[in-house]
Amino acid sequence: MFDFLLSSLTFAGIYALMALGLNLQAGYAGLLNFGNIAFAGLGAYATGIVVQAGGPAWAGAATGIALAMALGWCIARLGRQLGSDYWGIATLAIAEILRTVATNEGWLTGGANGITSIPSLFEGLARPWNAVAFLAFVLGLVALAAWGCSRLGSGRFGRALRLMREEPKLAACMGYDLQSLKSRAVMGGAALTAIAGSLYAHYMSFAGPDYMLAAETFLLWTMVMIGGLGNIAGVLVGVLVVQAAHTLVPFAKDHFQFSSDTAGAMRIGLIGLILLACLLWRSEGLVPEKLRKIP
Amino acid sequence: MSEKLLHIAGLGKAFGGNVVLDGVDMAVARGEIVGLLGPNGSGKSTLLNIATGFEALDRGSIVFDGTPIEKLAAHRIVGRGIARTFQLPSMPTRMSVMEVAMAASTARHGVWDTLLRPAPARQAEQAARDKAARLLRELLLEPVRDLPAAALSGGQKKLLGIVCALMGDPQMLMLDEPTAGVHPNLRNDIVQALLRLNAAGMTLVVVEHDMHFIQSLCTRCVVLDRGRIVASCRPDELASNERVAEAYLGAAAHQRAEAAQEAFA
Amino acid sequence: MIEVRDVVAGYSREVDILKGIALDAREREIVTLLGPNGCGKSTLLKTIAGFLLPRQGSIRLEGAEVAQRTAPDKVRHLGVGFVPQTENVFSVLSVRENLQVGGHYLPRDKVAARMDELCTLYPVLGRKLKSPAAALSGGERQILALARALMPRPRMLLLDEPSAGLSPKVLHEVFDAIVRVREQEGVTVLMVEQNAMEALRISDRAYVLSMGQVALEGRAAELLRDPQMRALYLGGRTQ
Amino acid sequence: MLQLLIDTLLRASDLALVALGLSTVYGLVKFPNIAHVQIAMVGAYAAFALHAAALPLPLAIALASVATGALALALHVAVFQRLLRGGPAIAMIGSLAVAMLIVAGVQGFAGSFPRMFNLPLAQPIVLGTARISQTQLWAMSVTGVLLALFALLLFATRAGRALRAMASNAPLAAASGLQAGRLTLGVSFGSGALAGLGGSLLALSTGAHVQLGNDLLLPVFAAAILGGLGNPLGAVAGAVLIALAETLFTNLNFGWAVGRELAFLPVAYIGAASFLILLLALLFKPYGLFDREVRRV
Amino acid sequence: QDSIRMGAVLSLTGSNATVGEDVRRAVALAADKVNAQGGVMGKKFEVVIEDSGGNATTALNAARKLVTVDKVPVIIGEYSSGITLPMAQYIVKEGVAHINIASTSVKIRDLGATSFNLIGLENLGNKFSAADTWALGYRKVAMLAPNNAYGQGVAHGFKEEFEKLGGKIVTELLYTQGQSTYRRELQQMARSQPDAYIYTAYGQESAVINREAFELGLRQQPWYAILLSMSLSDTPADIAKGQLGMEVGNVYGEAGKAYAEAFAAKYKEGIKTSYTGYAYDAVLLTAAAMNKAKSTDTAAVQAALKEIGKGGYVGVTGPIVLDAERQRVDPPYAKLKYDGKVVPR
Ligand SMILES: Nc1ncnc2c1ncn2[C@@H]1O[C@H](COP(=O)(O)OP(=O)(O)OP(=O)(O)O)[C@@H](O)[C@H]1O
Ligand SMILES: Nc1ncnc2c1ncn2[C@@H]1O[C@H](COP(=O)(O)OP(=O)(O)OP(=O)(O)O)[C@@H](O)[C@H]1O
Ligand SMILES: CC(C)C[C@H](N)C(=O)O
Ligand SMILES: [Mg+2]
Ligand SMILES: [Mg+2]
Repeated sequence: MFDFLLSSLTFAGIYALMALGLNLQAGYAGLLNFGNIAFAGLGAYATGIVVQAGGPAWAGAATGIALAMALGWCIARLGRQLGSDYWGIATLAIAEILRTVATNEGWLTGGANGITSIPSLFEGLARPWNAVAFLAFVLGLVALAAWGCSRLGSGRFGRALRLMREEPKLAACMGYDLQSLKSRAVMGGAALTAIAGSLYAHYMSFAGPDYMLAAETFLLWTMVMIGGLGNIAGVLVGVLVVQAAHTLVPFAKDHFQFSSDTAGAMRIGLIGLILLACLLWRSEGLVPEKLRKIP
Repeated sequence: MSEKLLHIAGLGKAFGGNVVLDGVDMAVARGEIVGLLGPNGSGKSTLLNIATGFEALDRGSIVFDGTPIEKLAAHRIVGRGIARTFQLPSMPTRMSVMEVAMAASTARHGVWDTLLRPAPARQAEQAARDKAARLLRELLLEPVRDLPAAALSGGQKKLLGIVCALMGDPQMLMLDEPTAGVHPNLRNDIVQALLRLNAAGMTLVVVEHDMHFIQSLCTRCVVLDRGRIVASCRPDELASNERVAEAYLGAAAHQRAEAAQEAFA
Repeated sequence: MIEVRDVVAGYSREVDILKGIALDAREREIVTLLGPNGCGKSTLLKTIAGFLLPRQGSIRLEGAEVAQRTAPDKVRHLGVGFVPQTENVFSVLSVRENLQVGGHYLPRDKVAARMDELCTLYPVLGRKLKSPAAALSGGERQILALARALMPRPRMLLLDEPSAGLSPKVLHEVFDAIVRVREQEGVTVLMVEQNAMEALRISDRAYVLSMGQVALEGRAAELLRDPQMRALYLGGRTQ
Repeated sequence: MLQLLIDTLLRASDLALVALGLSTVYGLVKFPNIAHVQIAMVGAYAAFALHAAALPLPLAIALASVATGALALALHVAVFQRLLRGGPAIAMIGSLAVAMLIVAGVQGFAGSFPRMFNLPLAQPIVLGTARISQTQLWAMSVTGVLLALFALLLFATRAGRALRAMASNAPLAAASGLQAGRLTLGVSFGSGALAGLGGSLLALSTGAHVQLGNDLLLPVFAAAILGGLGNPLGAVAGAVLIALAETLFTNLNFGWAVGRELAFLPVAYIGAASFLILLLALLFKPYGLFDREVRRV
Repeated sequence: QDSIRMGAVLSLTGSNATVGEDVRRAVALAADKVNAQGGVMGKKFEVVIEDSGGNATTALNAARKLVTVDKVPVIIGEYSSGITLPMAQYIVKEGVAHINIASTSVKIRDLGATSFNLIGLENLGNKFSAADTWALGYRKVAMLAPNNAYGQGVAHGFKEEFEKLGGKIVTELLYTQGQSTYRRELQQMARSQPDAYIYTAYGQESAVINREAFELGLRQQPWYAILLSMSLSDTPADIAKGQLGMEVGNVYGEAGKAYAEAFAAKYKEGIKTSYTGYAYDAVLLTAAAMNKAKSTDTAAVQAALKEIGKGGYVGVTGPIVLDAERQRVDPPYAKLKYDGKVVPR
């Protein structure tokens, strides 16, 4: 049970990093990135490839972050003139293209089989302690990211992003370079998400094209929306709620003796239900973004 | 009065065959307050949009403070010292009035500055806060400073637009109908505020339809009609200019203008 | 014609914007609402038009209680025409289509004739029938918005700052047109204006609002003459 | 050549009806409804169930689309109308939730095995070198006729104009006396019915299965975006373009270039190809290929 | 604890839900059978089934729950290699036994000390089908397979084996799953004018492929399905008619027949995919091992599994013999054809 809890929390932490990355783009800057998971994919694959080639873990993560930020820069460029819905779908398309490449370029990515046997971090430690160390490491990163994000959000840069999110024209006439704001927001989000992707690859010992399924991005969106778009605490709450629901379904099934089709349906349905209920009754999320009062 | 701050030459613009600006030449000297007048649809806003980089021009040149700016993006032009307001202002729903005003300050907004907040960044923030508070007070927006900016009434949004433009200490301010929908009493306050800014060295270009406003503010008026400049004169000469009277003020303008003058005498 | 009593309304539950307003407009009258920015003029107009349902109070149109009826209903069945302060045209539709939508409930054969009438009244529109409304200048929009509302020959017009952004010439044309519409079609007009001097000139009566309440009311001519009134509300401060 | 055309049209008609409904709803209420493709999936199951209950196929399909229309209507009233108060992003994520619930519901109810229509096997019609089956011919004609009708409805009738007015500015439409409620309901019903029809026609060859909606999601969105969201006929054109791109991609022989008899681009990239087209198109026409809206500063 | 448990991770939702559900039925049937014979060590026997949702994370989570909460000694599953590999790696790392019942990637071999495998992996399957098609006289063939771990393995492996025999692959296509039509792919294959079409596809997709191949007139050439019963599971009989193919052995001998009948009797439907037999065997094998070890400790059960694997246990998929690497020796394959239903040829 302890192990299970550890791993659930570790997953939650990893997803929290991704969700914070998404929030930086979607919550602050209003960029509907539906391809966010591509950054995680880059992080995971970079880790897989570098580590398999004998490189150290940090080099894998760094490569992943660099690649993701480069991709982020390109995506933001693409956003120069696209309307936000259109941009969202364009990012979705980019993630799909990347996934197709990952599935087909076997020489680099191991094809549909993916890259296996990626060593975990802290393998030197004895049994429960390696998992504990991993969790502590992840949570540390989450705390750091949350602190950074909330600092960004309430400061000058965040203000610029939020203004761009709602009134881009006004922001431009105040002298903000929207293009650079966008690039920086997306690249920041990309870096966070890529770190998470790299951790994910280590934790699962595996990197595969399924990491980049559109459904994964939707899951991130679900977390962010349940919690509260634009609010750090909200995002973290959202991650916890979704992760808890995912974790609990198998137990609920054992407890109430559901049939397998029902249990399967429940796994998808429960998240849908929570999300819908949240949206209907608390459309700004469980912890909504507050108007920031300046004394 | 001799130094030309803004120099527009041969400006032309058409939207899909519809010629909106047709060879406009116009110069604004440092320290002037120029009123840009003209019938609806004559191209005033378009001129402003082009000058501030929000719209591309078809031909012509614009020189500001000695450098050509016609190819620059909007934010770069702002950086060079031209600020503007919009004719139809829209404001964000999830930012407070104060925040919007603060956002308009031109202090740096780097990621690292925001993240690490070194002393200079903190001081800049404090300065911006003081300035925003002062401007809001001057334009009677103090009571609504913590409301979402989008919840302001039409006129209040206009005022907030002016506050934003003033946050950046521009060399030149371009106002697109700053008082349409603003309460008359406040118009006088705005005139006073603008005159003060002018006295402190700011150059103004104002698009406006309210003749009282124009007359109490401007040092010179440029009248646009169907994309061409038809007059450039002192405000009090407007009513006697036939082209202007016919195209802009309307046939009965004389009597009405006089009646209005009388009423205020 | 229009009879508003003790109306309390607001956008959220907690905050009242209108705090007990009483106001009348008699048949064929032009009534102007004045007041500082944010005092609730637009809110009042929206409440009468049916976009906001009042929490309290009564609104009667031609004797019938209509406080809880919705905007489309009032427009279709009670002859109300409304021009909002902002976003008052369909920007993706052409000028022609804007007018046609305005005349959606006219009999089919009457639409074209009515459109011609309005285009002669406002030649700008005639010239731009095919262009999308989004391309219009601020003033052109204002005219289109008014014309759209006039399409179905309303009996009551609610205008939110119809003159904002109009050049003096057109402003006078618009005001003249309002007067003419009143004369020819017997319309009652309730309008919000910041151009107080101009508006009062064509109005019969006026109300001055302040903080969601009526601060002053009277005949337009008298208000125009009243120096205190001018000083406080009409911008006639000595210079 | 003819076969290429037929293949293109077949794939396009698979996507067109669903994309059309999606785009229309978007135009009206300004949010991309992710659950729309799942409604198509429900339509497929409904048509299957009715057909299995011994109804003649056309009737089964017609009833199924009425049923999905009703479903879309109910969803709109019960869910989206409320969500829309919070803005389009909320509504879009809400539609994601609804999509999950529909998938869960169908899986719980109908199980996970695909349901294949039991249709008599007829020899295809041969036109020169090209072949097309009768069912497909029917499905294509139905799609074509409906599309034409829809275009007529939208651009030549008052109701269509009212619809566009509402899409452009809902409060002002109310100020013009248009009953937002009824029109929106009508459109929701119509788009649901179109999706259901599209889904059932599709299921004639693929069968009704739980993944049907998910499989449609990306291509349908690509089509709708390519044509400009909110522009229903653009969506149809987008569907044709995507189908054409995919078909050309698989059929262009690059043998001459590499000195072999036959050489094709790898079909594994077929999906990527249509997305690439989408990206390129958006790069040059940021609001879709058929966007004519004027955006003023 | 009043019952004795083992675990299974199956794809009950997601794109392979059909297989998942079919296998779940077999697992339930097997548990019933064990209990009917008196359970394990006199106690009720139970298989805790978790959903993989068709993705690796959920599968891994499910496995984690089985290992750390339910503390089962043996876990069977998943289906697609892309999911089984990371999941099994975790299971093996925890020292728990994993029995592979459906994944065919060659990497399954290398999972490690506590992994067991009952099914023939790609390399064997490809060798078998290449030899079979060669024997049928095909020399120039077109190949169609899904673009996933399984399809890539089959396409590349078959090509290698077939070319070793001297044959030629004139087109090799990996189709994108979940399309509404595959006409374009089919036509591209037709342009290379092969002697025969070799394909493998999941039930619902191959229903579309088969129908369209028929409509395009491509059935004049022979069609050969790798994993015939999977490929034809949703294709109407009159379209499927005449196809040849091979299959990982599903049911075999007396035991197999009895199992197929019991399955049909319980679910009012026949077996749909070939993996059910392996799942059934895996459950029965586990129960037998627990009984033999008289323990539910995973190490003891593993030792017993190895022991039983030496002796040759007769399952519904035929005799099961495991080599030193815990891989099945001579996994069964069958040559089949479709003639109203799938029958041996
Ligand atoms: N993006 C555009 N596309 C097409 N036509 C446009 C566009 N922008 C402006 N126009 C047209 O150009 C002309 C001038 O518009 P502009 O907004 O500059 O007028 P204006 O002088 O500001 O008028 P007003 O005083 O009414 O605001 C108008 O006729 C308008 O229809
Ligand atoms: N949608 C809204 N939500 C919340 N508050 C609002 C909303 N619209 C207006 N308000 C508030 O209601 C008050 C009155 O607004 P209203 O628009 O009626 O003013 P107004 O008298 O028309 O002013 P103006 O002359 O500037 O147009 C303002 O203080 C404004 O902040
Ligand atoms: C069709 C199946 C044999 C696929 C297999 N389970 C795999 O993915 O490895
Ligand atoms: Mg203008
Ligand atoms: Mg107002």
